[in-house]
Amino acid sequence: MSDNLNLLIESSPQIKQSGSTASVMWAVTICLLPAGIWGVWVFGIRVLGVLFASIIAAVIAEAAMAYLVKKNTIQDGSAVLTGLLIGFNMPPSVPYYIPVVASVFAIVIVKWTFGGLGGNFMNPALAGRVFVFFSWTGPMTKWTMPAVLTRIDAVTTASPLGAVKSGLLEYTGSADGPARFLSEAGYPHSVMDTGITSWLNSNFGFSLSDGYVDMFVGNIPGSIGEVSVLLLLLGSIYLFIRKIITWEIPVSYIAVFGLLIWIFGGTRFSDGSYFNGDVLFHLFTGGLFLGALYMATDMVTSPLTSKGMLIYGAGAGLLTFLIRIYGSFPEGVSLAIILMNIFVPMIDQYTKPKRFGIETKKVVK
Amino acid sequence: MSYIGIIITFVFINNFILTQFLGLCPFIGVSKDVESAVGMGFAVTFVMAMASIASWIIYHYVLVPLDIVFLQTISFILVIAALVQLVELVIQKISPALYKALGIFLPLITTNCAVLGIALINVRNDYNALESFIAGIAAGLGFLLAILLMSTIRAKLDSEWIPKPFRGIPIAFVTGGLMALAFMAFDNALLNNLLG
Amino acid sequence: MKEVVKTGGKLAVICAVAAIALGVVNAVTEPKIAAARAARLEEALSELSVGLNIGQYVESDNQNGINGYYPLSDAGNVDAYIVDVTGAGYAGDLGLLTTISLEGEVLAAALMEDSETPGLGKEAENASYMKMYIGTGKDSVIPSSKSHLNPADADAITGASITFVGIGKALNEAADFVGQIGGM
Amino acid sequence: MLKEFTKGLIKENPVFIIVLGLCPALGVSTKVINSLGMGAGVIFVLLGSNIFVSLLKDFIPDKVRIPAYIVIIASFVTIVEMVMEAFIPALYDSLGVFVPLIVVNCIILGRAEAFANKNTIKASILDALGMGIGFTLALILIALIREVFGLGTITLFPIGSFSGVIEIPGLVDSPVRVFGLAAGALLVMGFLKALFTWIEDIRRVK
Amino acid sequence: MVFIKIFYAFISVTLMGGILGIGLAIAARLLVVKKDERVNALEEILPGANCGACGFPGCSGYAEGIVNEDADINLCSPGGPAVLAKIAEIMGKEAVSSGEKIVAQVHCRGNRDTSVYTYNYKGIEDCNAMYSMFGGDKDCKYSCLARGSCIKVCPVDAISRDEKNRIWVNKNLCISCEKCVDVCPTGAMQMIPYSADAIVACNSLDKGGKVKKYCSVGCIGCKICEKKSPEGGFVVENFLATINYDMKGDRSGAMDSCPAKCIIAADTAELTIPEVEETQKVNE
Amino acid sequence: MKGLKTFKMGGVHPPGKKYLSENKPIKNAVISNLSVVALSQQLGSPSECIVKPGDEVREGMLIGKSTGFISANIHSPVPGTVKEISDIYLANGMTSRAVVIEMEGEFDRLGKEESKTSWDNLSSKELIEIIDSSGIVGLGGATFPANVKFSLPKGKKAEYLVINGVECEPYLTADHHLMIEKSDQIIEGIKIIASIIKPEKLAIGIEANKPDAIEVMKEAALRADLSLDVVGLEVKYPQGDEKQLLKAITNREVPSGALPIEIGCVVSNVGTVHAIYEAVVLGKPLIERVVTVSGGAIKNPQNLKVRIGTPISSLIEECGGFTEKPVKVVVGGPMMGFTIYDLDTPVTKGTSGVLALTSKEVKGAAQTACISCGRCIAACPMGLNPTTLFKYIDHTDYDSAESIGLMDCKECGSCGYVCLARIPLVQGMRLGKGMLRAKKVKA
Ligand SMILES: Cc1cc2nc3c(=O)[nH]c(=O)nc-3n(C[C@H](O)[C@H](O)[C@H](O)COP(=O)(O)O)c2cc1C
Ligand SMILES: Cc1cc2nc3c(=O)[nH]c(=O)nc-3n(C[C@H](O)[C@H](O)[C@H](O)COP(=O)(O)O)c2cc1C
Ligand SMILES: Cc1cc2nc3c(=O)[nH]c(=O)nc-3n(C[C@H](O)[C@H](O)[C@H](O)COP(=O)(O)O)c2cc1C
Ligand SMILES: Cc1cc2nc3c(=O)[nH]c(=O)nc-3n(C[C@H](O)[C@H](O)[C@H](O)CO)c2cc1C
Ligand code: SF4
Ligand code: SF4
Ligand code: SF4
Ligand code: SF4
Ligand code: FES
Repeated sequence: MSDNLNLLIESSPQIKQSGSTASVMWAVTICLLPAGIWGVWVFGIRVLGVLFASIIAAVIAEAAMAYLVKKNTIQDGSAVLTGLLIGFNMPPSVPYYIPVVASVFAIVIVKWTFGGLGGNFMNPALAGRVFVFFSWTGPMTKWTMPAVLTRIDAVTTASPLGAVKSGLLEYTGSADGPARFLSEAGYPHSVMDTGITSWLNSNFGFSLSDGYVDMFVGNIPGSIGEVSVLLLLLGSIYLFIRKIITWEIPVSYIAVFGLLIWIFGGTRFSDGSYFNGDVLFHLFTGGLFLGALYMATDMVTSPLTSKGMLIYGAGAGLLTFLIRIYGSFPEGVSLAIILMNIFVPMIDQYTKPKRFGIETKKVVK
Repeated sequence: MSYIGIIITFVFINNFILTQFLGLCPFIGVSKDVESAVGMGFAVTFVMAMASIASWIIYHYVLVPLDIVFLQTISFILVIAALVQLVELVIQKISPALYKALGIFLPLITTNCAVLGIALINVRNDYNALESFIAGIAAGLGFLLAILLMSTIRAKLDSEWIPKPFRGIPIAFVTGGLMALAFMAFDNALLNNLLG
Repeated sequence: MKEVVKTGGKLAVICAVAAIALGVVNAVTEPKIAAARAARLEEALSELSVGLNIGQYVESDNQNGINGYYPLSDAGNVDAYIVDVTGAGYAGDLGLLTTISLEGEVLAAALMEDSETPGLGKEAENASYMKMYIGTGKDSVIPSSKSHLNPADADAITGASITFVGIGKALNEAADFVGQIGGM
Repeated sequence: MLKEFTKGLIKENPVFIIVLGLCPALGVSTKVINSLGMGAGVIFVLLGSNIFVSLLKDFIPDKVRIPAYIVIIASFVTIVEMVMEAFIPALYDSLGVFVPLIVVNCIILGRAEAFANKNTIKASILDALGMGIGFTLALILIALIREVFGLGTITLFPIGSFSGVIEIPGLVDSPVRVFGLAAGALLVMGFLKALFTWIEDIRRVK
Repeated sequence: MVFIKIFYAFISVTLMGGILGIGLAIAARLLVVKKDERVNALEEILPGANCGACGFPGCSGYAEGIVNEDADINLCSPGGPAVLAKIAEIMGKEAVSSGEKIVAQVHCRGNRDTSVYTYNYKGIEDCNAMYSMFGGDKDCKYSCLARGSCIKVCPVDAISRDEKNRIWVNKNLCISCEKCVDVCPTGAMQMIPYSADAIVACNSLDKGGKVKKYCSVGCIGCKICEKKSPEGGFVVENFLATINYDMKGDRSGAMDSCPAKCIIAADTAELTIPEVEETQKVNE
Repeated sequence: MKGLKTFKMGGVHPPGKKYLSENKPIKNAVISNLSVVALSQQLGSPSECIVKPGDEVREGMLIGKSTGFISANIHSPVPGTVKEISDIYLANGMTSRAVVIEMEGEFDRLGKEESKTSWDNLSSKELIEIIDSSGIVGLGGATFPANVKFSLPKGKKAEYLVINGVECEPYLTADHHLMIEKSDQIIEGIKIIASIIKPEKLAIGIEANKPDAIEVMKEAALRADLSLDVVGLEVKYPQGDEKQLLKAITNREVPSGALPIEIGCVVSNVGTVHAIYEAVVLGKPLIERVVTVSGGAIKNPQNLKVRIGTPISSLIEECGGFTEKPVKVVVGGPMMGFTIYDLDTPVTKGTSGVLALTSKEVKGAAQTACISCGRCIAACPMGLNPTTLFKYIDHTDYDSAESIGLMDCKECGSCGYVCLARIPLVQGMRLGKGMLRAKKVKA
């Protein structure tokens, strides 16, 4: 009876929950696509070339490394995702060699010297991005105006954050908040933005400055994939539903960052008073959502337990705030996340789950 | 510079290991496990604080009055070496376990660039006695931070399948490199802006 | 106890020999070092003096990074000052010497000391870098923001605008300072 | 006897195999010329200290062994420092704090401790030369990689009409700047060390 | 001026040196910690492989063991006679060699081509994990499971896998720590003398008939080897031939006439066994 | 379902699949001609064989004698002759000696009238002796000798007797049907145990997916006038594990490395309780048990009352064979059970189910590297860190694994079930524990 059954011998459990590493990676990739397509649409078809360059470089690097160690890891999808995220983090006008170098650095040095998928302690895409940012600061901080706005301005320009930041170096007046400051400095807005803003202002009694709607929808200069907060949020809904990402990291990250901006943001970007920061401006610019939703949440490089994740997210929020508000780089998300990556093993050490049947020592008051 | 400024500078911005290249030998050598890394970190901090004070005294009360500043290297290192040896003797006496964990690196603290480095840097920066002391402690804490983080990461790496040629010291360097990459986030401008 | 003294004594002997040897070497090199330093300063100053006579260095306790100055005179009249000013760069202080005329015009400038990044901020050590500033201050502002520059120059400093702004601000301080002491 | 010399070059290379003297190896290796300068300084100090330590090995009491060695080393370093500042000030400037730090370069005291105080003068000289040259070669290797990628140049001595700087077309204009920074140094060192381990492994199995 | 400076230098540094020297000497006297010099000396001599073959936690543990616990001095197999001699010198003891160096070797070369497999395994690549599931996926329960647990534990990477997924030990790298023997669940890994010229590459205690059913290169216990090379030290017990390596006689007769061809030669020290197998194939 | 009790930490919700056999009453299985009775069916030392080939045996006759403190007696499930004593592999992959009996002759019990004996006058000691001689072991899976469990260590008092009717494993419905069909017998069994260990409180835990069993047990307790607390529990795996069950019902935590009696509790499975009833009241040793035969590849899933020693192939045949080729045949539940390749492997006292699973049910996928998703940690009911444990074990660093709680792992499979990367975590835990035990034996 047992002759031709060719039965499988495997250890328990004999059944598994559905899902696999590859399905998770592809799910994240697909959820990122809307934001990517938006990038192509607003920045032009060249952007597609940048995305392909980074993805193809990442996949080839992955294939080469996998060949060296005689494993087959291409189909797990993590290299494509890393490549895509690197592309997302490039300015639209970047020369092609930069994303290629970033991808190769990410896959070969950050990922494979540590043993490939799961071994790395630092987010490969972000480390790759930071590597090329520090190597070629100039091209990495040249931005392109989105299609809707180009008729107003030249092709290259500063991103809102960059503009505010270099504005800060020379700016001594006191407009209330960076959005208004930009508006007054003649930063362009789309028609839709002006329309929606005035509609909101007149119907709800807000006094919003122009520009927020553009920032939220993605009509601003910035990295290819980071500009459309709206589409990034939409994509993440599916990831939340499938529990691929959990709330701890994004929420603690954004909350701590927002809170700090609200408290201290005004001291540097506005009239100098506390509790007057322009939270919306900082949330919608500089890749905060891309980072908080899709990159800080990379499981490999984030803590294991929810307590750890909260600490990690909060730390990233604090660092992003410090770097962005006080540091010399226009944004701060990438650096903050890779800095927190360094702390993850330590966080994991101190946030172990409580073991069953082991008395935790009660704190004597 | 304010004291807080000095602390931030030496812990984060000019972290001895990750940006200044001082004290790398123990950073690579003693970061294999968390316990000895912490021990080494504290030992270095302690010695650096003492070295800062001692060298300040020598510099300002001997070398400058006698106009023999050219002897700073030799006199600093002489004092530091003696100090470290003293610490070594004390540790050996009170905690053989710690002594064993730090192994050959205790004598190497003497010849740890970080320790002489802080003495020379204090002089270059014209720090007063208290500033020197704080700088010594802060630089030591920066070392401690770096070596502690390094050791927790390396402990994790112990249970990953690192490609063979990279196991051990090479991966420690690569890890240090990536840490340094991230630490580039901290720069002078950040400090200046933060403190006003 | 005798052992102890002997040990100390031996170390002292080694130290003594070393000290004497170093003293001797120092006696040879010290003048050379001093001379070389003086020569370098001399050279820098002569370039900055725009052909005028350099006066005595005056230390200053001005708060805004001004360390001191040399008056420059032509036929007894002070026409300009070489100001020794410190600015804030990307990676530490920037030590600058700049020649400012009584009208506040930047006649010359040189970055003497800095720890900027090679390829970025360190470019400011090149004489050509300072062309951006030279000639400004009288009819135009001394540039301390990208918006003061023409697009070509602005592009050139991309990636190192902190250095650029740091120098610009320091030169402005120097000009203000000259404005204060100018009437003297 | 010759073994004492050759071992330092590869088999016991102080930087790649013993992994000591890392700070100067990484700190100054931004340009090839700095490596050469540093290497020369180290060879001189190593030679001097090895000779004196091996001469004085019976005179120096054990309890003050380390301070005594250090005094000897520091003297040579100070000499190097003063001479360099007097005669090659440009190099002195670019080596910065690492010149006085030769004192604490782990290799030098390490050789005094591990070799010179147990061996004859002749052996100690050979050891010093081998180790010093091994150190220099390692520095040059690191610097070559870092300078070519990080600056797009190779800087040597200016000789006659040759300015001393070789520019690598393509890389000079937009070099991979990180190679010149701290992170790049550590990464390059990691990969070189891995390379050495790998070669060592292959040799061992054969 | 110059001389005053030299004088100051002389005075100050000499004083510093003298004071510190005396201070240190006093401190050293007050804070003495007695440590047996011999421990240090031994630590330097021991190979530093920290393999644990001696039964102590690493080389420094063994060094202390020798000095403080009077441990035997011939326990370090990686060090071999050279280290033994040095230890003996330091400890002032007679060097009693622990005999010829022994090395590990796998006594099985069954693989997909030669053996019968019973199930499809999915799980950890580990022989012990697999062994706990019906003794492994081969019908032969004495065989090498080829999951490479021994490869994982070998401190010197002496063990490798060939293209047929069989496991072999490079005897020139092996340091006789026996970790692989300890970890091997089926007992296929066994120690043999370094000089062994042949091994019986089978570990099955099943009867010949049963062996024939599941493996074409298994020892069937036919005793031909005993007869063909009486001086070669072949002994067949429990349906399995073993070699008594103390007997140095000619073993080629047995090798040639073994019907299962499971006696394989290892006559040249440099050759690893798969290479020997190759040459044997050419000879046939 | 709100308001039901459950344990807090960890746990998973695999699809129950109980509907396959939920409505099938327990049926007596065909007795096979050849019974293979293993001699190590219990936790502890194997039993000593007291028959030899050629011997005649009767139904229920002692053939294996308990050896040592933790061991059990084994009885012949059928009348017949001993054909041989051989070495076989059990479903768990371990070897065991086994008595092979060819059925022959007349049954002493089967088809005969059952006569009840009264146990009112028996002392605890006598009752324990009966349980011992009847070879009763825990039928909840651990097969721990029941007599040993009920002989409370000196100085320990049982405050709670908790009956385990949870049956949290998917597919399995044997305990469920036992409760429905034999509620009165179970109640009487509980009384027997209660009279041995004299607990203050009695409780039975049943998951909310068996509402009929909850009802039936409540009624039976009422009928017998037994103050039994029938506790409905939220459906969550591994609620059936005694530690989780006690946490849910009594909110007490069994300390790491300790037994339930440490917190004044004794846990017994309903099957065990029923077996004790049969032993004490009917004088019947443990020679049969209820086994659920189920799974997507089984034509006609059923709950069968099976003689120990029956080959599994015969059970599958009785359920109509396979509808399609199964990828694995599992003995036990899908979460903790073992795969077998030889369908002639015999049923033992611990066999609670036989499942033939299709690839759709198994959801097998290739293993990849751990991506530190942390799901295994969230799932582990013991608060362990399976991924780190596995990594240590993978690197043969068993001591580090032990230091972070390897020995607390009870191989429940929750971590392996949720693992995204399909890492054989539980196998790793087993390997690690095995290697540690081997090391301790050596030392
Ligand atoms: C490695 C590195 C070195 C840098 N060096 C300098 C420098 O020397 N001078 C400077 O002003 N900024 C320096 N920066 C800072 C950034 O280039 C600069 O703050 C920022 O990108 C501003 O961009 P912008 O100059 O295009 O406005 C450096 C940044 C990095 C990453
Ligand atoms: C050595 C040993 C002694 C035990 N002693 C007792 C006991 O005295 N009382 C008891 O209730 N259970 C005892 N048990 C059984 C356990 O409580 C438990 O039922 C068994 O280990 C398996 O349960 P599990 O599958 O839920 O882990 C003992 C188990 C072992 C291994
Ligand atoms: C993960 C796990 C799940 C278990 N599930 C059940 C179960 O559903 N029903 C059950 O009766 N015993 C279950 N057990 C066994 C119990 O822990 C315990 O051993 C048993 O209830 C004790 O009763 P027994 O000795 O009468 O078998 C499980 C054990 C483990 C480790
Ligand atoms: C939710 C999620 C987020 C991810 N984010 C990143 C990322 O930011 N950068 C990256 O290189 N890979 C990311 N990955 C892919 C993968 O985890 C990563 O390549 C590993 O770090 C490689 O070991 C992500 C994967 C998931 C599931
Ligand atoms: S020799 Fe033993 S340990 Fe090695 S692979 Fe074969 S069975 Fe496994
Ligand atoms: S082959 Fe075996 S005995 Fe030889 S070194 Fe390796 S593990 Fe030790
Ligand atoms: S099998 Fe062990 S480690 Fe995994 S969830 Fe269960 S108790 Fe935790
Ligand atoms: S569930 Fe699997 S992939 Fe996720 S952390 Fe645990 S072991 Fe790793
Ligand atoms: S050279 Fe070794 S610590 Fe610096």
